[in-house]
Amino acid sequence: MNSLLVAPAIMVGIGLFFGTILAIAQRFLKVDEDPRIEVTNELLPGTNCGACGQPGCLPFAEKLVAGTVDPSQCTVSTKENIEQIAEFLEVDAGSQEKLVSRLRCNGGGLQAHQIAEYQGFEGCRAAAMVSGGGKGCSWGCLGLGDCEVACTFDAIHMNKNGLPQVDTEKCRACPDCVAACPRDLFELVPLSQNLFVQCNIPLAGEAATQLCSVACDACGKCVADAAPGLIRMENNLPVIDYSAGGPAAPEAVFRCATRSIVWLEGEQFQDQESRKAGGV
Amino acid sequence: MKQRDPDLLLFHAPLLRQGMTTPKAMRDVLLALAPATLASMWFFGLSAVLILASCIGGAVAAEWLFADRQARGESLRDASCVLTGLLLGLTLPPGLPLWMAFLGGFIGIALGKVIWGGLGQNLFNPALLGRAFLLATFPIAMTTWVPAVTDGGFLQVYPGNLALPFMQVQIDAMSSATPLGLMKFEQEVTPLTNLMFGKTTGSLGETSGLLLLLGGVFLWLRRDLDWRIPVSILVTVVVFSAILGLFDADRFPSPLFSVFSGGLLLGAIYMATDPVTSPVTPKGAWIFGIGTGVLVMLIRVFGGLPEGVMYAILLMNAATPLIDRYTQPRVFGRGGDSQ
Amino acid sequence: MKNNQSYEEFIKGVWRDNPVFAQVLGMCPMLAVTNSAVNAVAMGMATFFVLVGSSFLVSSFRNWIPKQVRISCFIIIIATFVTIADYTLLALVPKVHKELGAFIPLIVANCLILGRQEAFASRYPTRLAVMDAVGMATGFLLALFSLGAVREILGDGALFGVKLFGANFEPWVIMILPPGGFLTLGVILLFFNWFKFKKDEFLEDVAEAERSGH
Amino acid sequence: MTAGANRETVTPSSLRLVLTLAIAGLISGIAIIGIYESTLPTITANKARELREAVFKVLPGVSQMQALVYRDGELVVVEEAKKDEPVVYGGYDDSREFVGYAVPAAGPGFQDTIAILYGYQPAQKLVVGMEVLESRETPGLGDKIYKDAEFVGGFSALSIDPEIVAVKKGTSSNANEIDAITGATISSKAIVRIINETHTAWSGKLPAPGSEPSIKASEPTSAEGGQ
Amino acid sequence: MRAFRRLRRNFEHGVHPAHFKEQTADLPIQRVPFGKDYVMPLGQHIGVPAQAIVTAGERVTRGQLIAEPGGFVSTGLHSPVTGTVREIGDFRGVDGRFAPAIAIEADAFATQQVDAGDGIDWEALSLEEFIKAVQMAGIVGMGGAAFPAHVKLSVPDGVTIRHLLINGAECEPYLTTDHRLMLERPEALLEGAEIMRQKLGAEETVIGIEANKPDAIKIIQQHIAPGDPVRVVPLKVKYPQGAEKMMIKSVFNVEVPAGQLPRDVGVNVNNVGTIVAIADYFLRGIPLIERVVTVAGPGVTYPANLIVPLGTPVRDVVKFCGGLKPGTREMIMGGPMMGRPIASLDVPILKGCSGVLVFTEAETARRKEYPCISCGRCLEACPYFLNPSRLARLSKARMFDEMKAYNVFDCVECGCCTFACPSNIPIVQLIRTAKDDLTHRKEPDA
Amino acid sequence: MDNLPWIFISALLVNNFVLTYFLGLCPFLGVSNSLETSARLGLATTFVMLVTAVCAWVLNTYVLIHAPYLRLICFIVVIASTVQFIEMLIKKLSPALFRAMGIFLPLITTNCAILGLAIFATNRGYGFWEGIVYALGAGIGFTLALVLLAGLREEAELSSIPKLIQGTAMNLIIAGILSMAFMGFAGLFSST
Ligand SMILES: Cc1cc2nc3c(=O)[nH]c(=O)nc-3n(C[C@H](O)[C@H](O)[C@H](O)COP(=O)(O)O)c2cc1C
Ligand SMILES: Cc1cc2nc3c(=O)[nH]c(=O)nc-3n(C[C@H](O)[C@H](O)[C@H](O)COP(=O)(O)O)c2cc1C
Ligand SMILES: Cc1cc2nc3c(=O)[nH]c(=O)nc-3n(C[C@H](O)[C@H](O)[C@H](O)COP(=O)(O)O)c2cc1C
Ligand SMILES: Cc1cc2nc3c(=O)[nH]c(=O)nc-3n(C[C@H](O)[C@H](O)[C@H](O)CO)c2cc1C
Ligand code: SF4
Ligand code: SF4
Ligand code: SF4
Ligand code: SF4
Ligand code: FES
Repeated sequence: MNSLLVAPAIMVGIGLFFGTILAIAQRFLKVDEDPRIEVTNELLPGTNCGACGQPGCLPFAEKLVAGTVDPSQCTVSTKENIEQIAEFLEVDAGSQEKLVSRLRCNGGGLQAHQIAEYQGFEGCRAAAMVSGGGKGCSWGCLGLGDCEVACTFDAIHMNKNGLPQVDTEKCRACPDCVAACPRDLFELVPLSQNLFVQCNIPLAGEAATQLCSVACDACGKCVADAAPGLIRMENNLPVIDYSAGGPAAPEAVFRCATRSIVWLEGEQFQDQESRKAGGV
Repeated sequence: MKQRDPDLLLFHAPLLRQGMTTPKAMRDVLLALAPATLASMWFFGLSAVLILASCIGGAVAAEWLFADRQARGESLRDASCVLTGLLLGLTLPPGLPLWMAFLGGFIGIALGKVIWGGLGQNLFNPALLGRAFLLATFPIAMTTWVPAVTDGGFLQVYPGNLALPFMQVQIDAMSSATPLGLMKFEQEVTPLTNLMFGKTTGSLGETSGLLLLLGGVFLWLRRDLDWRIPVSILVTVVVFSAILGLFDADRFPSPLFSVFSGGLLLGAIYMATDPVTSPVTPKGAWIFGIGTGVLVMLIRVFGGLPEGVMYAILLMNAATPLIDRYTQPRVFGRGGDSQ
Repeated sequence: MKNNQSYEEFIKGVWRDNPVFAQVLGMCPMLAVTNSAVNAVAMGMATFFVLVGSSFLVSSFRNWIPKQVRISCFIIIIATFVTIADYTLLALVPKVHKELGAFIPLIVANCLILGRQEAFASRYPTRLAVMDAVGMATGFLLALFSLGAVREILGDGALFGVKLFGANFEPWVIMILPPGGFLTLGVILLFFNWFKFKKDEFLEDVAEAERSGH
Repeated sequence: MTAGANRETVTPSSLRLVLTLAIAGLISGIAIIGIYESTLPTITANKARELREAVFKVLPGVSQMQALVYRDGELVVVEEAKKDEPVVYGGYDDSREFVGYAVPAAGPGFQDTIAILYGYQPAQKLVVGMEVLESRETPGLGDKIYKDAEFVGGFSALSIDPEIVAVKKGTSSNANEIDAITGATISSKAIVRIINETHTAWSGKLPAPGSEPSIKASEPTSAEGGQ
Repeated sequence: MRAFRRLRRNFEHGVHPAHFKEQTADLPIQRVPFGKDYVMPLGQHIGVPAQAIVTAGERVTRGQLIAEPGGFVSTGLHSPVTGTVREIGDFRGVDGRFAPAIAIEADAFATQQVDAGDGIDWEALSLEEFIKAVQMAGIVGMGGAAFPAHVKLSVPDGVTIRHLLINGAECEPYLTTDHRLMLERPEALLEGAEIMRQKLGAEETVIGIEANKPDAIKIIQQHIAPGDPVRVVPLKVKYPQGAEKMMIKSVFNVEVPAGQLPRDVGVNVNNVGTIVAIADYFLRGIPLIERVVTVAGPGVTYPANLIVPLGTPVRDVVKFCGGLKPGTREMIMGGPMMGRPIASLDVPILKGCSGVLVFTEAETARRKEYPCISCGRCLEACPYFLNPSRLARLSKARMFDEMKAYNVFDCVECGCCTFACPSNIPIVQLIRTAKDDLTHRKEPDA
Repeated sequence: MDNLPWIFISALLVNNFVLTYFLGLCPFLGVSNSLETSARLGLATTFVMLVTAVCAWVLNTYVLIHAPYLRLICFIVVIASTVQFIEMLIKKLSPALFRAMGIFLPLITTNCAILGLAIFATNRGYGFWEGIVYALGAGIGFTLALVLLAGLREEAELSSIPKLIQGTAMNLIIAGILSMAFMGFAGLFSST
């Protein structure tokens, strides 16, 4: 029956022994490190995407704790997460408008002419290597979906017209697609800015429309119809500058025959035209 | 506009090709195996035909079944799954139930190829994977060997072949041991000439060493295989047995016995050389070959199994990514080895 | 309302967040002891007992245990339950205990159990914690059972030792060997994925139909 | 994932930590002791029964047994063998006559260590029974060493003078030869080797036939700690 | 082993494509008649584009400077014809993209004659003046890379050029421009070489010619005066014998270290055409306004070696050669191994274009792609000892950064790997894609 | 009885902890996505195993003979504390070593390969040196399996594995194949 005593004795002994050793160790072997960094890091999404401008989540966490960046600079986190971090670090979440990625091209397979047949690896950058992939407009979307592959958040899907459709809900404005596109067609714009130019051709008039039926022919009607200063022509393309004029109104796009300038609410290419194209 | 321009094709240079294509390489290997295949039919009669057909059937069935709907049949055209089936068949015992042979082919392709994404993506040799699966699943049937047909003629079929699916084999009364089994468990040496010309018990394709060598020479002439691999395997095996022979020539197999017995030639020439699952780099090929040779001898001499070629190759397949990574060739104009 | 939530916790563990199929936790006992259905179920029940018991305790004492030593305390609690299970099995079903061998004590290291304490039991009220544990443990038990059943049926032609296919069935020995464990679980997970994929596809189709309906 | 945000930030004193652990240990120790004490009798009884059954199986005709160890140059009867101390079991018939030893033995098999118990009759230098206690040999092949009645039966009167030899199936002719199992030669040979090796190890330590220790208690001894 | 290699006088690996040179090897160089429209892209060479110094509507004469170098790695541009500047704007170039160019409408009645003058007293020029002159003359490497020739002449301090290596390998199948130049203008070649050699201060001139051009080797050897520091080295026929680092290995048995230039081992490599252009400018005063182009391939009615004014649309060149045969599927600027397919017949002939090749269905049909089976043929082909198979797989998986560890930037895109690949993997394209991604990837602003 | 070389080979190849005993699968499946991490984790595990073997021997010899029923709880507590202590020590003494290996230590301590080692070694009645050799074999075997799997997984990343099977399912199947290949080692050095 002595085991009735032995067991608890051993247990308590071990508990005390190691508790003490660890307590001592804690005191003498402790390496100073702000514990908040680790906690913050765990609160971050851990995708290490670099959207925040830091090389990864841990460095961002370090900077957060140091107070040199705002939690909201992590565009990938959900709002709740950001608030949680802000609360934990007792800082202001900072406010950053939701950005989404928009495509400066509207010339899908049905509108932009193909001048030669491309054969080879199915990728935009790869196709661009071979005489521009055979697309007449050498500024437009090649439609082979490098961006679709690049997007970590599954926000891009090629629509049936061969253009990348960005899901505004899923897009976290990580700049993966911007970096991936060999034609440099993506732009991160605030979701609240509805006016958008979806063409990238610097040619004017017939030279442009000959290559793509929805090319901006630089007619200048949008400039005329918008509030003064809001839109100006640069390199044969309209440039919208919210700081220079305003307010933006949908009227600016009404007379654009090619829908090169559009008033967007939600996703791009939601209009009937591409829907129909999808059905073909 | 003037005369209409042709629709030009844009294809990245270079635009010329050497002429060899992957399906052609597969067909070459099939051709190289033809003599050994015919010999297996000579030795084992109709049973050999049935087993090979079942394996190929299983392999083709899996390839077809799991292909994309639109690409169905497309991947059959390169003949690589036929080759897998044939090679698997050649490694099976002649008395194996046909349903097991079919299953082996099916599993080999399904587990060894399809799930990896198809031709060229797999990291383990599909034929050997199929065999390893069979051996682990039906160890008794897979280690029951029957002697070559003596009388009975070509039309004879081993009763074991005809076992019902999922049912047990009635073990052949006339089962006998392979040269390696005899060596390992009875210390009995089979004469070398029998090993070379095929008068031995064993799996379908391994009995005739010389025909296998012949096919190997053909493949080497066609530049379809990396000669470093078979050469290094065989040399390693010879050296290993020679060294063992120095200790106790009676207990350990002689070098020539080691080379010509079991599946070594079949494995070294046709299976270890499977380009997909062996290293691409020349240095890697040497390491792969030496590793395989050492493992073969280790398992044969010190292991529990009489034959180790299959396991040796599979184990080296597993190490191939590592070998490849650490044997990158020296780049032109760079002194030391890169990486 | 409250009942509803408990039910949620329960069903979550059984299916949606199944510890094995969805979370890939507790793989070691999962594979090691599932070469027969009996062993699988015995292991599942032992795990059930340990998980539910320790969740109850941890959740009850969650406000007393200082954060710094919580892991150590959890481990002590779990280990106690495991020891109890170990001796009980040894006394009641020595045959099964022999088969399960060292894997009963290894329940202590089952990531599932410690994980549940850390993630759930130490934060939620006892009632929810127990429901969660019951759900998770049931999910684990079901997973163990399905794997054990497949392996025993193919590997031995039997279920719970009862021969299913008659005496002449050729057993698939690999199924009771280690590789069979890995392969079977891999294939089961494949089906799980396939099922999820089909479901997602279906949901997407529905969403698509709705969108174009507008 | 730790939702660290609402965790306490004040560090409790080391003393509290140590005490918490100690209390947890205390409670757990008591609980374990409880279960241990309450299951111990059943467990011990189970083990003893198992051992007895095994011993009776490998030594036909035996109805009583006792544990024997080799201490200070002679085989002595013990209640309980010390750890790391090789033990054999003496078997006696109804008339308290010595019948033979049941010897536990173990060694590497095809997969892993095989543990067996074999019955040995010193008078005729015969192995009279063999039982596999533990093995992980391949189902269908290696497991025949305990499933194959013919093989197990082969050990019922096998001369171990000078040692047992495993031969190919159907070729055993001498008293010290046993048929190996086809397809499981390695496991069969492993059993034979284990017996031979253990026999050699014990041979100098067993007393001359006839002078074996006589049975002490009429109750069978407990085998606690023997294995 | 080392000594054995030394004896071989060759580089390792490489491939042996069929030559296909019979079509044009014996055809003397002809001149294409002048047409109407000419387009001179401002960026015809590697480096910074030139800057136009003419405006729309301005009249220009043949040989007149119409654009100035836009920087050091840039050259002048001269009007290929006498006529009127029609427009300065974006035109489609060989790479399929639109780029700034000067469009000139040729004068229908001009003689288009340039007077071969006395040239320039090059011996009197200081090195700087000489380099400036080469730059203004618009001379770029005619071997394909179109690297401004004067840049190669500007040797930094501490580097001495000991050998001038003239690249007459012409290892690309089909092409015969260098071959014909060597046959028809050996004097010009040797004169140009002498100018270059003296200006570089090199000890000797070595002319490397593949052994399948014995006539060229013979003619040049005949023209070398005894005692001249010039020698001709016949080289084994093997692609890419003409790649400069390969040729240096073959001729001098020296490996140019990766990331370094031929000058770092004391060699200056120039194409035959470049040397002739030097001679033409300094001895006859003609800047680079035209070049020799081989028009060949199964789709051309009359293959030919042509002198083509720069800026001539491919359409005109093809028309002169009898037009395209039916079934034409593919047109390439340059050789079949490294050339660029073109998307339109309207693109102009540029300074770096040595050939226009036309392929038909028969050639394009057999490029069906199979998965890589890791056969290792590409490794055995790559003269740079890279691992093309791995590079291609990584690129397909878009793991571009990992490719740096496999020395992706050492690849010269010679195409040996793809040529050898039984699975027809577009390896070079995949490698170029990765290089492009790594160098041009738009990084988000931090 | 069991001799040291056989114990080593057995733990290393024939009865590889991961591939035939299914121990330590969590890190095996979780961390094997990168070769470098795997190698480091493997080394760290080997180290912890050695420590465990020593601890287990000490406990078995001096403590548990008095109270065998406390085996489990003692093992886990003692091993966990010892490793934690060593972790702190390394962190203090050599930050470089800590970064290379130390970060894995807490991860390893709670995995079942460690506890399994202690329990198996005890069940088999291994003495001090046998325990050390067993731990060494098991640790190196674990590392070997982990590194092989990591190599295979990194390579498989370049394969076009169907979406359905990517992830754990594929890892398990690769592990299964690996385990099948390791069956070739069965009986190694046990028959001769
Ligand atoms: C998967 C597999 C498992 C095996 N398991 C055992 C085993 O547990 N015990 C054994 O002795 N032989 C086993 N063997 C068979 C041996 O490797 C060897 O073939 C056999 O012992 C030779 O015996 P034989 O000469 O009597 O046919 C196994 C073979 C395989 C392929
Ligand atoms: C700053 C600079 C200096 C160069 N100097 C030399 C040189 O001295 N000799 C030379 O052959 N090439 C020189 N080059 C040119 C490169 O070698 C060039 O890539 C090469 O001539 C093109 O040849 P390829 O057709 O083989 O690519 C120089 C390039 C640069 C950027
Ligand atoms: C693969 C490859 C093949 C080449 N083949 C030739 C060739 O056949 N003839 C040639 O003059 N230059 C060839 N070059 C270009 C040379 O490397 C080198 O750039 C040129 O000879 C330098 O002379 P340039 O600047 O006058 O053109 C080749 C380059 C590469 C990369
Ligand atoms: C020389 C050579 C050997 C081959 N050996 C095998 C083999 O042993 N097993 C196999 O399944 N396929 C073999 N193949 C075919 C092919 O590579 C195999 O189906 C791929 O592994 C499937 O991805 C071989 C092909 C060649 C060219
Ligand atoms: S890749 Fe583009 S579309 Fe996808 S989340 Fe990032 S910014 Fe948005
Ligand atoms: S947007 Fe850019 S990357 Fe995306 S499909 Fe178009 S060209 Fe390709
Ligand atoms: S030659 Fe082609 S198939 Fe062969 S390894 Fe290279 S890329 Fe792969
Ligand atoms: S293209 Fe690049 S990788 Fe291919 S052979 Fe040439 S140098 Fe090597
Ligand atoms: S359950 Fe074994 S390591 Fe997690």
